[in-house]
Amino acid sequence: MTTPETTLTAKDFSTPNAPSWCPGCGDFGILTSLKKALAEGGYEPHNTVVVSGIGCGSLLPYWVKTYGACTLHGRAIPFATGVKVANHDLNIVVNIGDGDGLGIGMGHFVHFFRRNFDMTVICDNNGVYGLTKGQTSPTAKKGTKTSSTPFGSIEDYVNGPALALQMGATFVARTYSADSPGLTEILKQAMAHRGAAFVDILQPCVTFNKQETYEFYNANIAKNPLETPICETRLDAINFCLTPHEQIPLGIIYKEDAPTYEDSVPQFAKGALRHQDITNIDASAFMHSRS
Amino acid sequence: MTTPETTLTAKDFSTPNAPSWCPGCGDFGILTSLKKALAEGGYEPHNTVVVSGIGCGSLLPYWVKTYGACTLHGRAIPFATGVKVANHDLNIVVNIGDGDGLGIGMGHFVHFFRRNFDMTVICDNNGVYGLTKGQTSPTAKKGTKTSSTPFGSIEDYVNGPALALQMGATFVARTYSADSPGLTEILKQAMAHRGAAFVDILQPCVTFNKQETYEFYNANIAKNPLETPICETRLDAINFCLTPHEQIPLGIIYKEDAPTYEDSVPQFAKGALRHQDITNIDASAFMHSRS
Amino acid sequence: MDQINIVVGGPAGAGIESVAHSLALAFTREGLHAITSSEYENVIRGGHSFASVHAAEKPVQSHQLHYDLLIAMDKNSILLHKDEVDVGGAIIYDNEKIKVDDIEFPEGVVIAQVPLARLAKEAGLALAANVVAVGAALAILDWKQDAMQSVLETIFQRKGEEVVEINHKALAAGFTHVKENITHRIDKKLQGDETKRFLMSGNEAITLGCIRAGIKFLAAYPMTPGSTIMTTLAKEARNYDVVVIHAEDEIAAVNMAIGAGYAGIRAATSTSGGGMALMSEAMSLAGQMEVPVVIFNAQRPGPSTGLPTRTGQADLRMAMHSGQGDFPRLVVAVGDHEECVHLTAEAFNYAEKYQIPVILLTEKYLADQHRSCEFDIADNIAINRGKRIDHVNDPENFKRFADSPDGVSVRSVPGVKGGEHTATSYEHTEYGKAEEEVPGVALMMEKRWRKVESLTEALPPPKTYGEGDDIVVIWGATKNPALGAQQILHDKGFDIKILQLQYIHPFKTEAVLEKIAQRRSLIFIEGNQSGQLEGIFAENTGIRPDHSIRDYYGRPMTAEWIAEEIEKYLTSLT
Amino acid sequence: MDQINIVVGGPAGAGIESVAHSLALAFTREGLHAITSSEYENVIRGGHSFASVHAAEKPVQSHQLHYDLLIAMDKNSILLHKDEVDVGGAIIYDNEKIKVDDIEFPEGVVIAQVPLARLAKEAGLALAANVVAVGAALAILDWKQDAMQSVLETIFQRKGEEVVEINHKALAAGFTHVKENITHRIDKKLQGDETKRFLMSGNEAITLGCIRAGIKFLAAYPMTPGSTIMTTLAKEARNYDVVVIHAEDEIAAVNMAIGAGYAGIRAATSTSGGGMALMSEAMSLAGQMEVPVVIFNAQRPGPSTGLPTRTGQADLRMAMHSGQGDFPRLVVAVGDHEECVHLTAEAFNYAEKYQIPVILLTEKYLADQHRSCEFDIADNIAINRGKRIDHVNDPENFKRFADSPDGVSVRSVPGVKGGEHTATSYEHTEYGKAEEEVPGVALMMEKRWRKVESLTEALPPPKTYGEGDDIVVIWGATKNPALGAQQILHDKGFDIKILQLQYIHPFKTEAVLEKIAQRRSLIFIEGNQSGQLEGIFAENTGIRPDHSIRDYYGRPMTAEWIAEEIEKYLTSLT
Ligand SMILES: Cc1ncc(C[n+]2csc(CCOP(=O)(O)OP(=O)(O)O)c2C)c(N)n1
Ligand SMILES: Cc1ncc(C[n+]2csc(CCOP(=O)(O)OP(=O)(O)O)c2C)c(N)n1
Ligand code: SF4
Ligand code: SF4
Ligand SMILES: [Mg+2]
Ligand SMILES: [Mg+2]
Repeated sequence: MTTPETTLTAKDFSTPNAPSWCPGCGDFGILTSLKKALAEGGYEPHNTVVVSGIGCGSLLPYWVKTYGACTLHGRAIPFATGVKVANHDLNIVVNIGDGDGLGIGMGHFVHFFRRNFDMTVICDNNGVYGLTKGQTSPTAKKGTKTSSTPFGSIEDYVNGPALALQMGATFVARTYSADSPGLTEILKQAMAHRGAAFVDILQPCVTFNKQETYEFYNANIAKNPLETPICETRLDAINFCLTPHEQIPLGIIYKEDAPTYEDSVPQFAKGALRHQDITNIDASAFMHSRS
Repeated sequence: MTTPETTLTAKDFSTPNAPSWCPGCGDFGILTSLKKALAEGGYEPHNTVVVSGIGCGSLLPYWVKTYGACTLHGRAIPFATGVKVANHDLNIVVNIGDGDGLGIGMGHFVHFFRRNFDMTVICDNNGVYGLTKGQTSPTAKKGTKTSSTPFGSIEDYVNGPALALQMGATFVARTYSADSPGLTEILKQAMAHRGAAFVDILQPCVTFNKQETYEFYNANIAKNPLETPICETRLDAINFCLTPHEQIPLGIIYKEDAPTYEDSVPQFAKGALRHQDITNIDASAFMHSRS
Repeated sequence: MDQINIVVGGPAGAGIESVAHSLALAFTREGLHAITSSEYENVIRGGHSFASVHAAEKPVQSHQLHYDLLIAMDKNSILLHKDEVDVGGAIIYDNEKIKVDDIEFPEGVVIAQVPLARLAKEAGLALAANVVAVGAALAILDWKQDAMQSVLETIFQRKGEEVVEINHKALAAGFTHVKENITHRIDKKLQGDETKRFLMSGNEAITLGCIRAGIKFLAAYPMTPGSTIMTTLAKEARNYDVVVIHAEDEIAAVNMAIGAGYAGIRAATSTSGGGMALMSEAMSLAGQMEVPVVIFNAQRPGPSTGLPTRTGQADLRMAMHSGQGDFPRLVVAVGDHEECVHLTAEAFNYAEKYQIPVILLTEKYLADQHRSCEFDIADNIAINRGKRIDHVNDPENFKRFADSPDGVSVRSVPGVKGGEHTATSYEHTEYGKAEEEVPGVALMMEKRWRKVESLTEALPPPKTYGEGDDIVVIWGATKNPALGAQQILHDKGFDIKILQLQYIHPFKTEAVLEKIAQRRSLIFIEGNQSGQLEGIFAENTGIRPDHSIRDYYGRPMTAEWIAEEIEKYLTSLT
Repeated sequence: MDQINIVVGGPAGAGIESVAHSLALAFTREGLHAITSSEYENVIRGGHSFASVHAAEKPVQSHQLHYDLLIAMDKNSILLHKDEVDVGGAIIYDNEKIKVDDIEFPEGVVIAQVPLARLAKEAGLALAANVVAVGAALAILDWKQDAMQSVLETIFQRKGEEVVEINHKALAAGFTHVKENITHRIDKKLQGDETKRFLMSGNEAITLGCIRAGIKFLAAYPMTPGSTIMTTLAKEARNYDVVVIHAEDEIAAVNMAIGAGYAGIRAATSTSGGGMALMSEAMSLAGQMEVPVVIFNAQRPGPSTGLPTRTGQADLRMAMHSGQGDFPRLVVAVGDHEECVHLTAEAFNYAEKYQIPVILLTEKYLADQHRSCEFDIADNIAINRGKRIDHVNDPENFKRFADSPDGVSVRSVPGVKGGEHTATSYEHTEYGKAEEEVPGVALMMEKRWRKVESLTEALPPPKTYGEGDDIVVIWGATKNPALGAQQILHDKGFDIKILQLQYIHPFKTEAVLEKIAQRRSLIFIEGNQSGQLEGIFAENTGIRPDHSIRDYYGRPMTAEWIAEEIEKYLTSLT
């Protein structure tokens, strides 16, 4: 990352258009904190890429003045992986929805953390498919009644942080869209972390989720200090995530220094691939080895 | 399950054609044990369906004289789910490969265990993509060199049993294709289990996997008694799977009685959907409710 | 024919569609024929959406973009729709909320100021401003409140007496306010008949078709505008013993449906273009395995995510060619509600008779459009399950994929004793075992291809409407607007013949050629950019159109626009 | 032209393909032109596979199914191929392993009994029976051992001197055995020239094209016969600073490639039909987002898993129509090794110049076929990266998707200051923000469509070979067999003109019409059942073929067969 010439503020990451989310939507908080974290983290618009899938939360790139991509439902992670390969100097934030990233995108989610690319995945976790009008998402608790499961869902819910941990994520946190300072700080740490980070963001959908409301979260969350991770080992962290808690614990659950994917690929050592000259590549060795 | 009129033997589950696997392939052991388990478990050919994806191991249905389907690479689980919905009286065995089920099919694998359909998923786990000539599979250890990762794989391997457990599998076991009695017994128990069972089968690929050979396994496995599961709680079981062991533990890792998907859907209570008469369905209530 | 045309506009979340729906239901209950049409943006709240209701004594052909009455729930709606109000019409808006000083209203239109928000609050529910507006609308139309009162009861009864009461009050408040303060009336003198009808959307009609066809399983993943097939059927699941699974993705959904089809029940999946793209590989599986499956695609404009809440017709070629290799499949496109019911039922029949995947294309316009329907709409549906057996005589020699003159083999499903076999995605023998040798491959390739021939033979010829030397070829929901245009053109002295292709692939070339044998010109109307049907037509007949009319901006075509476009062309000919 | 034709048959795992490959390489080193062709089953060991080598003093057009020499590694191979041996030819087999009492050998063919297994064991490696056979073959051909010895060195050097030694011994054992025991010789009197050449397969040629085009990233998932593009490039990754990721599935692979394309490097994915089916949705994404990406599909016969190890041409329509909605894309089909290199490089150029997905179709026959190539094969490749900028002058007004006469906009990629924008799968404005209104939608739809026009304009006209009034239209790897057929027919007094379509979609109608303006008959040869190119041709030109030749059984067509088929038809005309 190059250091910006001047100090930027959240405003420098704003676009003129106003977000189209429902008034009160938790996504506003995520947008605000992300812009703040980008500014405070010293990132620059042109060296940052926000990649999303499709969903309410996934509209976010429209309103961050960086490079951005609203890709396909469930495919933000592989798309962003390609961006990273092209230019591993970029700060890449992948914004997935709970339906997007943990429903249709589950295969990519799981395999992504096995690689430990230096990227930050944040999940707008609202328990519903917001943009398609409120069907049951994979993080919705068993028994949830929505238009797609009018008699109550029969599936157990997906625990994103526990799953990311099991697959090898090297930074895992859970936070809450309305906890602006906590969210901002966690996003900063996640982006600063070298390796694959996962941030699960509890995000009230005021329109379709009548269970996990602001009131509910305000009464049922427990914030942990952000100086050190809650757990010291990966196994502890998995246990922590899978153990029921009185209050939903927020904070940095686990963090680990480990070689990134980029570290293991010498091709990256010469600098971003996108800067390489390709005008006249000499392939004679390829041919000679076959003669 | 209806009880068979006469007692069947493994032979009754054999087809005339000989399997086309490489001589010595671990898949032979799986085929033999499966036929034995079907016979000893009292299943009948016409009430059993073996559904596979695409891969070496996935050719298995050709050589079991039951109903069978060689579907698409990675899609055995959803296909089999449809079979179950159509006729939940059937005994359904889903045969996935490690590339098939845990690579391309990962999303289905994860979501399947959230539902707890009464089906048995067995994985021919050979650490390679056999049928496409030996590329690195998701269960291959980091650093594995094959034609697709000639400089060593950079991804952490996938731990199938731990993952199935985390997603809610109600029966999880690991066994070895060359341990015929153990494999047969586990398959019997898995099929008898009411709920979603996962059996990870260590299966030597004699052609492409030069690490995890018969010699290697014979020297590095530790069999546990099959009378009771190794772990008593799901969390213990996850920890057990994720903790490194001197020897690879084989046995039934965890087992739990829980309501199946079918139990929660009253539509199934009247018997297999496929037996319902559909010749003249009266839809007037649908129309009247809109008048 | 006299017709009431009402449009209501406002932000998403303001109950725009429910106003249109409740008005349409009220008109239906009064014995009129109503349709709705709606436009909304890809936002859950805010933005601009609008919906219209069109009611008459006879079935309404298609929506139009000019109205007797505009109910404006925000200022934007006044600005966007005021010029669409016909002379003699009226605009209802909340004069206490919206400042209109800077708005130039069209002449000859009455401005009906109704304090919607205040009256709603006074009735006891601020959210009921839209109900107040409905009351006002009824009064301006010189209509009675009765039917609407009963509609409100239907809608709100599950929320309790009190809520019904409040809504009745809100309705009455709007009604009375107009009666007392506004003298202008729009008098359309419509008289309903005694026939009882019901109101349903195109996707509900498809769901009805599914139910009547004996569907037992729908696996789907939400995707606008296809989702309402899943959600409608999910609600009915226990009434009709259907299992509905909201799958983890479209690939799972279609493979679940195929598994169920293999195991002997009627199964389907519903989606839109992007979801169907993901089903590509599985279509080929169903083709190779000879498993019946029905795939509903409610089209919206692409490419890619495109315009998720708009209408279009650009997935036809994808429906025909998704999936590797050549295999038999059927692509059907529905034109109206009645076709939604019947062609859906037929889709299941063809799927089972020919053991093939059937793709049924609808489109957002029709999917969301509500229409008054007759109770006999789902009559005359025959179930044909094809060559199924429940008993196998000679198990040793049972050939699941036996060669046969029509390419269709007798089918056993799990549970049937002696019918055990492997269904496989590989090329196979008649028994279902792996086959790689040329004669065996040829046998199966040609057997399957014979299904294309027998299916083509069996398909009904294309539909035509009216007579004329200028033939207009259409597909899908362009049907009603085109029929409307035909009438308009007739009134102007132009007689066109409309050729509607319902069963598009395989293409019934001879039958089509017969229908167009006598012609002066051939005109194609399509909701896509590349002229997909034109290409298919040319591919099969060698005939290219004389004139192409295409609209690919995401909005449904109106009868007026089509008539105008055709008239322009026909005039240029003479 | 004199030509050596050798076939080796046996079970998978017996080193069939390496025999063919090493012979071809030896002939190449001796200055001859060689090609190989191979057929294997969908098993890793066992079954029946065979491979042939064809060598001559001039480039060999195509493989043939009759040989001078059969090397039979098992009995089955004798049975299957003995009648394909020409009079004067020979059959080498292991007389100590195979009982041939019940075999009726063809007349005029020499039976060369060589104890392959024993000699191999004596040489020190039971596995080297195939090397013994090669030695025997060389002796019968009256050839020297030198080149083959050097080939064995090349192959086995990384296993150490000792292994090389053993192989040399095995080779000599076979050679000597024939010299001492068998008198018959096949004398083809071929003399190589002094030019140094190298041997590569079609997929290696594509990989070479990728490298020369400056590929930086290949994300792929294994699928026969596409996998060897990935594995070949993976091996070269560190030599050419390319990243190769074996992705979790094809959907990930193509989306990774698109992400990389968006971020400014040349990226691709390789697969076969089933994998490409899964990429359907992403193709539409690239179309809408205007991101360059190249997709290689090495075709094999479907439908579905079909015949995974055989050849076919049935994914053309899928390549053209996968993905929802209408969007610009380019579909290219390669005909030979040289085209594999050059059209691959062009694929990257077109992808970047027009900011579109490009699908390059090859097929198993060509993908696996090795051919002696000249070292200048990858010369004359120009890199054109299209409208890229590294500096934005007016960041406030930077329109990533600016309208333009050719439909192509100036492109910035992450890292370029002032070029920040959102690339989106939704319909959008010139800036990349969401757009739903009709004028904005029209602007972008039409801008993108203009790329179809400018691209069509820019594409080269189709290729023709020879002159004649009977025009034979082909695509893909039918090229060489068709050229071979042309020669055969010429020798029989029939002159045909071959029209090869490399760039198939968009279709360059005018240019094609020009090439076929003067004709007696139009004949199509295709490796699929439905006549996909025929349909495309008719769709665009309104012209349907006079005669269709189709082979969809999974085996490559030979020049002989094509010539025969065409001759039959032409004879019927007169
Ligand atoms: C392949 C595909 N399937 C379905 C859809 C329709 N779709 C759009 S957004 C969405 C769900 C969004 O849910 P989530 O990811 O939780 O995001 P949210 O809207 O709740 O923020 C779906 C199913 C799509 N765009 N593409
Ligand atoms: C969509 C798709 N992609 C790729 C393939 C090619 N393919 C066939 S088998 C296979 C891998 C098999 O590996 P695994 O599942 O581990 O089974 P094994 O052969 O090792 O038993 C692949 C990639 C395919 N058939 N379909
Ligand atoms: S529907 Fe829910 S998630 Fe979507 S914008 Fe509205 S409140 Fe937010
Ligand atoms: S390649 Fe490996 S997995 Fe496949 S059949 Fe051979 S030994 Fe078995
Ligand atoms: Mg969500
Ligand atoms: Mg494997």
